[in-house]
Amino acid sequence: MGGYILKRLLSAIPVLLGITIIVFAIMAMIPGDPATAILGSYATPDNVEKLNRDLGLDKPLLQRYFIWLGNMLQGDFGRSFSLNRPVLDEVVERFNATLVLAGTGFVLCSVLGILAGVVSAARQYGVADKIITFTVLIGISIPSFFLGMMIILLFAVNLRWLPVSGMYAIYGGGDLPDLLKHLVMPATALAVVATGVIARLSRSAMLEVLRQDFIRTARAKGVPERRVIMGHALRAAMVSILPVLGIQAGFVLSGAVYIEMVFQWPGVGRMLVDAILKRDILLLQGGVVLVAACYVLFNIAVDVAQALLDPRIKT
Amino acid sequence: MQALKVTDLSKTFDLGKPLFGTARPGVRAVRPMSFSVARGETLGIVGESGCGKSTLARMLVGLMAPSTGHIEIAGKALDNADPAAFGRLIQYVFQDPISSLNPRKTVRQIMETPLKRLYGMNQAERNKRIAEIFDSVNLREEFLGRYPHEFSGGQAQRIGIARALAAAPEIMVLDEPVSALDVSVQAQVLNLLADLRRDFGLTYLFISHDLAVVEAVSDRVMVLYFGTVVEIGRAEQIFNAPKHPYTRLLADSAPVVGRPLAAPEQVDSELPDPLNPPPGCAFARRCSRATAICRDQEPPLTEKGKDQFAACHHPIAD
Amino acid sequence: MGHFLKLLFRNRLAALGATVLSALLIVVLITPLLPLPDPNATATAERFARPFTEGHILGTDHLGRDLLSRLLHGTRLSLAVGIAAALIAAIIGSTIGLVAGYFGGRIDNVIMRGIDMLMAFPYILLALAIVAALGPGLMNALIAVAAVNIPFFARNIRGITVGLAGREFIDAARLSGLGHTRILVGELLPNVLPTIVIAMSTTVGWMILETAGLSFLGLGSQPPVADLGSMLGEARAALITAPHTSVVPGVMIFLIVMSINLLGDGVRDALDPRLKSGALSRPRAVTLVDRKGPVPAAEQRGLLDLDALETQFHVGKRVYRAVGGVSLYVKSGECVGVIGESGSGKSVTALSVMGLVPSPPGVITGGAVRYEGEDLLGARYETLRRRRGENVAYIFQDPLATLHPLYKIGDQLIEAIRVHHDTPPKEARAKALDLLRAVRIPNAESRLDNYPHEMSGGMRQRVGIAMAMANDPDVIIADEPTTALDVTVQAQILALLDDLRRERGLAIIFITHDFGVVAQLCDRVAVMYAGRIVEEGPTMQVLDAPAHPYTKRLIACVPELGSGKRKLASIPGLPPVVDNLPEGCAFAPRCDKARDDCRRGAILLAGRGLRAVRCIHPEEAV
Amino acid sequence: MKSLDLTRRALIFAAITSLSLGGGDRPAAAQTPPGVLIVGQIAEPKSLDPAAVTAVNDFRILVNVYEGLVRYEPGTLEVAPALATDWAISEEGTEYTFTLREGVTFHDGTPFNAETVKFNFDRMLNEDHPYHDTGPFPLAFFFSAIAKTEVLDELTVKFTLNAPYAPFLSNLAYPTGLMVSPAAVEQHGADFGRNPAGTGPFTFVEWRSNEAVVIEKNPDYWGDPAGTEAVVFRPITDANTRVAEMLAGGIDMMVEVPPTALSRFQGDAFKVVEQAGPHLWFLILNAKEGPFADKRVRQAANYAINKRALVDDVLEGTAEIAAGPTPPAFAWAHNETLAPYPYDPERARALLDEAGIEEGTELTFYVTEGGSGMLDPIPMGTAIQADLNAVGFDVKIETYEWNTFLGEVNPGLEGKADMAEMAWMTNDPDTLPYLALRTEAWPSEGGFNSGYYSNEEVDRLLEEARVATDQEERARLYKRMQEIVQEDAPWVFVANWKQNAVTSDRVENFSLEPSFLLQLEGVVKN
Repeated sequence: MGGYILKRLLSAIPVLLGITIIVFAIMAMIPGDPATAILGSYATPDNVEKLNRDLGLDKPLLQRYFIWLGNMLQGDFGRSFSLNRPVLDEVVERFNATLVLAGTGFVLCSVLGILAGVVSAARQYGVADKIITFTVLIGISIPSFFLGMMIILLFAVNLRWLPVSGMYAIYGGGDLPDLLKHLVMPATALAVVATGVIARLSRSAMLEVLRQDFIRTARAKGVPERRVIMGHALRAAMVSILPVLGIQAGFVLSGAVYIEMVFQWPGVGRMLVDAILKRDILLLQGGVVLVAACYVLFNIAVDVAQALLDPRIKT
Repeated sequence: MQALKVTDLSKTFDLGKPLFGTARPGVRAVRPMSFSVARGETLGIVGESGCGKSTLARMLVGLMAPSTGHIEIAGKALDNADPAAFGRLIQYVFQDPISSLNPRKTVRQIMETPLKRLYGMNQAERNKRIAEIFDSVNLREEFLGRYPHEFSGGQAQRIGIARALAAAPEIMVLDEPVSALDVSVQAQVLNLLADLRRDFGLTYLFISHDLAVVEAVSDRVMVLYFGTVVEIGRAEQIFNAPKHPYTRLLADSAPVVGRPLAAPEQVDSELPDPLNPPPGCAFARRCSRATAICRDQEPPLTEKGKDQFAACHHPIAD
Repeated sequence: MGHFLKLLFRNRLAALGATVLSALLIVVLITPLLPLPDPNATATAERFARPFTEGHILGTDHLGRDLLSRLLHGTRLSLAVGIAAALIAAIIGSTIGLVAGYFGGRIDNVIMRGIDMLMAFPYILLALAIVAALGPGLMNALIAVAAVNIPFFARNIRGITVGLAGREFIDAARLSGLGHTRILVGELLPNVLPTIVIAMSTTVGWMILETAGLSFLGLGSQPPVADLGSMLGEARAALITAPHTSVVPGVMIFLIVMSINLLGDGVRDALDPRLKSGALSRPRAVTLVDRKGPVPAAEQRGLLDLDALETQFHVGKRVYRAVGGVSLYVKSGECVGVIGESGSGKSVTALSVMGLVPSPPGVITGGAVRYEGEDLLGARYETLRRRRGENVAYIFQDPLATLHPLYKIGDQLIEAIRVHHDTPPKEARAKALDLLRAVRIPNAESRLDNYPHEMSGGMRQRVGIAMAMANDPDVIIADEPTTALDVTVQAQILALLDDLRRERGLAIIFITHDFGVVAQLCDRVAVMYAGRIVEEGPTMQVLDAPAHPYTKRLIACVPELGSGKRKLASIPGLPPVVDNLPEGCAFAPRCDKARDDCRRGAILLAGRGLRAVRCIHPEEAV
Repeated sequence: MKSLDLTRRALIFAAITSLSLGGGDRPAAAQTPPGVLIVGQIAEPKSLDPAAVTAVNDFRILVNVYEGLVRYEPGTLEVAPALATDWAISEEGTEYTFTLREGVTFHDGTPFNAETVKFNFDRMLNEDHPYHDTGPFPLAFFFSAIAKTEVLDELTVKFTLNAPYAPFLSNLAYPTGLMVSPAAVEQHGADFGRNPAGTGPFTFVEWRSNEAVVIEKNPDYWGDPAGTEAVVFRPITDANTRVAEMLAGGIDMMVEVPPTALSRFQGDAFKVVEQAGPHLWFLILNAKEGPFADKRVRQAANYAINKRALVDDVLEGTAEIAAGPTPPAFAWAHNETLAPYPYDPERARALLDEAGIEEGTELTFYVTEGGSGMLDPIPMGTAIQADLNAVGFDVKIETYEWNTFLGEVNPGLEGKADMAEMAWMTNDPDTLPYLALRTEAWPSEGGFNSGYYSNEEVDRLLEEARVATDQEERARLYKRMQEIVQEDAPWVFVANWKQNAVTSDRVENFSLEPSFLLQLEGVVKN
């Protein structure tokens, strides 16, 4: 297993390298430059050119890429010119917030989605199945940003049960209950679509598995039905659910951009959007590489979990 | 004249280089083997799962490149450059009749492909030829508009045979053509195959795990074990008077009405580990006659009786 | 096509989705013809008119433009963009997936690494970056949305293609002289097309949402033209003061996406051939019992008694009478064989005993199954469950499919013990070890921690037998336990079963299609044809002097070893399909001795003592 | 049965809608502690180094932590003493000598003196200054007139300009002229922007990325102590969320209230504060090529656009109609005799006919999605598009994100577009016309005259006004300039923004400044 993990980790390196190239290429294609962003209304071509020279952006693209890559490999992600601070500091700070949000959203959608799918499959065509199927359909049909705006209106502005936005109360907060209070709405809004997708998938995966011969074997040896479903069937269904969890993790991470905007969450998603808008190449690169690395690592974790779950996978 | 001549044919599957250390030697699915089949002859190939019979078949029809050796058909060496050349000389009938037919195509489309691609026939010629073939395999022409899933296993296998016939090959490789069929239908298909061979002068390589079926259709039978030919001989003799202990084990294991139930004599029933094959005779561990030399030296295939060759240090005497 | 639509509309939700969507489509198509105000005509003084005001049914937006008119025009645009993006993504993504999956190896590796890269890139950022590079505009948003979805199509289609590329019909196509391009386009594409259509129908909705998201971020359509997303984005500023301007496009997006999803699910189900066979239904814990007639009176002949058992499969309007009144019994220490060809109902009979026939579509419609006189068919689930494995155990055909692939075999054995007996784990493990030894598995100790796939077929079937023996059952039902095994292994397994039967006094019902096996193992045999027993009796009597023409001719078909090359006997025609059985004898159409009376009325299973035959012109008198 | 579910769904929507309509007017629950003022900002600050930033959003924080030599007199744009108590200007207008306030210390304990002042300006202006690398300083050109800065004694400092430059004092009052602690710069280097130290009424406490910037009352402040214990600036980029927070009581004050949301704050629980400022929202017309090369067509555009509808309806009264290039907030320089172009589509059509413009002439219109001072650029652009189409144009809008937009517009519209939205907020009547209307300010010369307007008379007037030391003389020149420019119509003059803010009823003593800065030292929070 150790060798397998190592091998998967090594195979992530070209993917990450590729991502740095994609980011770089895209940034090269985007019109506008950081100097314009820094100078704002006062950006004249002369000023822009001078500032770009000061920022070292006049060098050839390839050269800049390798300088950046070299620095990054030594742990130096450079300095964000739009935020005036080291990229790594900012990214790590913001990434933690996103991890809390996306992590919660992901746990929420995985647990609820799988549970809903299992119940739905176990009660196929029953009342519970119909209710779940329909709820899930509604869930995957609402734009998350719209849902976010609506629940803010309802629960924060009108009912005042929950805070409108932010991660902690500005004053006197900072503890876990405070965080949870702020987390409820954004995490829910974030998880809704993924929950739906996972629930649908889990349902069909469970239905598929429940028809397998080994389920008949379990029943034939007298295993109670609850255990057949939650043990034998779910475990086997997880083999096809797990990879989708990996993909959904990416969606949740992406969806966090909207949610972070609507709920004013101090996360990395919004930071990256801002970085694109402000042409903050270093910030964007640092952020994307970190997010992508996290995503790739997560997928490796999924693969490892898959290998642990399914002994047939060659490790 | 030999229809097929195989020399030193072998296949080794590479295992990919591990992260550390040197590359592993690979799995030898088929060890170097040589044999030939006369025109119009049926060579039965029998063996249990993992003996390499499907790998051998796929190499013969060019679906898999051999690691060593070469194949000669009708006196001409074959190379894999032109798949169409293979197609006109040798065809394949698959074990699972349904899955060997494209589920999204009508029988007519399936039948026309080889005629178009291998012989470049026009529509009229194709229709005529399909009619002839369908007639010879006892299929009604009204089937042409239907899709494969609408057929029973026996009918589908006839369509598979008809498709192979459409290529008008010299040789047909039949890979377990009846093992997915019920006995009553199995006999129909086997009889059809026998008729076709007679009518078209075909040469068959008939692969099966069912000894009785192989015996019933073959002129000669080749027994494979762990990628190696262990015995080859005339069909009527090989199971009645096997020279190799493995052949005898096979013959004794087949359930026969009237024979009392008893596990045939063998030491172990497991195949050797293909990643780590033992030296010497692969069957030695299961063989009650094995001696030190068997675990040390691989026995060569030598003539042990009339037209009967076996690879054994201690062949069974008559 | 008609069939497809029928299937589609049988699904009421899909029908609802299709109705809503087509209503929307029609409205949207005739929008330019409707007497609507110009969607872009501003009248700022009339801004934020509430719904149902004079002249503006849905009210007006922040510039006083008619919301209904904008909504319909916006819907037009959103639908067009969603569908176009889905098409583009599907075409490009599927092509990549097909190529990668078909060629495999290095090409596959390189392509999929690239796809991995794109997927590791948060998709919104990718879309954002693309739009930033190309400039805003709905066309560019479309390109961005299509581009970020390509990886998902590519992955999806590649997965399916890899499976298909290994199928035999691809080999066959190659042997028919087809080159790579022709195989890709002619052979593979038609087979992945349904998947592409399904993926598309389920992603159009998603793409509309994504385009809306981009428009929401201000990267979509250019004013004054609005798609639904930019309507929502523009209205967002007034969400609190004039919520209708947000709710109207929001609800429309919701409606469209929901109806597309409903329809997409319907399309998926209708295109999935498994649904037709009812195979996508979850089998219940126990087969449904719906006995039409009275329960036959108890007449205990053995330990396990089947009385006039009838099991049917209800698929759509068709009724398959898989088992049509089978009576069978087995005593302690006895082995009864049930022999028949595929579709004869032998396996369904066996599975009906403990309610293991998948249901739906299976229903037990009549008869009784009694264990020691107690009717199992009417029993509560818990009662039945306690009998399963404890009193009546099964051995199934394919030991690879019937053992759970993800559990160690030791754990599966231990579970079999512990669901019936509250045994401490250690003790259960010791017992499991004993069981493995009892079925003569070498190195039993180390084998406990093996997974099924790490064992050979023969070893797996020994585990299957060990599991059946776990609770010392009285009856074992063995459903073709050796069919998937090699002959040398089969001989050993049969010998093992025979030993166990003698040692433990087991009653065995042995299902097979092989006369040789029956002859060697069984005391009595029942021959089944088209869901019924056509002949039964002591094994040697039946084999030596078959009374039913079917039995006789079937035996003749079996090639026997040692007779050399020869022509084989065969039975013309095919066994009947059990949803449309002929009147009279089911074998009559294939029987050379059939007369008119064979094709009329019910023919009974009649005979003396243990011997019986269902034939009015038997080969031998019984 | 399914349609029933749909109906139910619709009901839920209706419920949400009605709740949002009806429920929000309740008084804000006491969520924020007394004595702590929580301000909803529009964006995360870029830096808290006054020399490094350009955005009003950042200035709003800075002016409470830092002070400059001079400041704007509250309620006006006149220059008043701050860290300098007095100053003298030499006759020819090239030497400015400041007397500094005594006993002022920075928050980090460094005393404020003439060396400090020199450090500040040298850091910005001298490329070989050891801390010049803590930049870039995008607005350093505000002080590019400074030839040298001299320390005369502990509390006297003298600037020598390379030429007379009338806006110099006003620029010193601008946030770019705020004084930072040299010791803090030396200590933190490039990270000074996150560890600010000034002399203002509030001291910096912490900056949590994208959550809050917290400042506390400075107990050692030289002037009147601040009215609140602390101020928290929360960046809430989404206007909706900002409004929702305000309604829910999560913030005590928000600036730049979206016009459409203003009506929600009409109750007693909130106070709406407005203040016109030196802001101009206009359309740059491409006078070099295309239809707008003709003055009559440019005038026609000014007539065709219904500015009343724009300011009252689109902007909900948060702006006033602009008459010319100089906002009325520069009271002394604004020409009050100029009346805005009236809304007169007939006259516009007549002018277009005269100029021979055909019906359906295509115009490319650059619109931005947001940006400093741009108000609601897309609805504005859309409404303008509709007005111009009504007189016979066919206007094609292209929207750009703000930075891309600037990248497109600032190098000039030639070959790309006929018109573009633009807005400027300035601190001196000189800035906008000097940078954007002179012939010398064409993009090729490094200016912002993206529409290539050129009038020798205007050029001359602007050059003269810039070096004139007498304010009345400058006023006369600017008023003349405004007359010519209005007649020439290089731009469509649309609106002067009235900046707005909303506070809860617990906030007292708050007013907005014409300078767009947010002075919070006097504000009390109950």
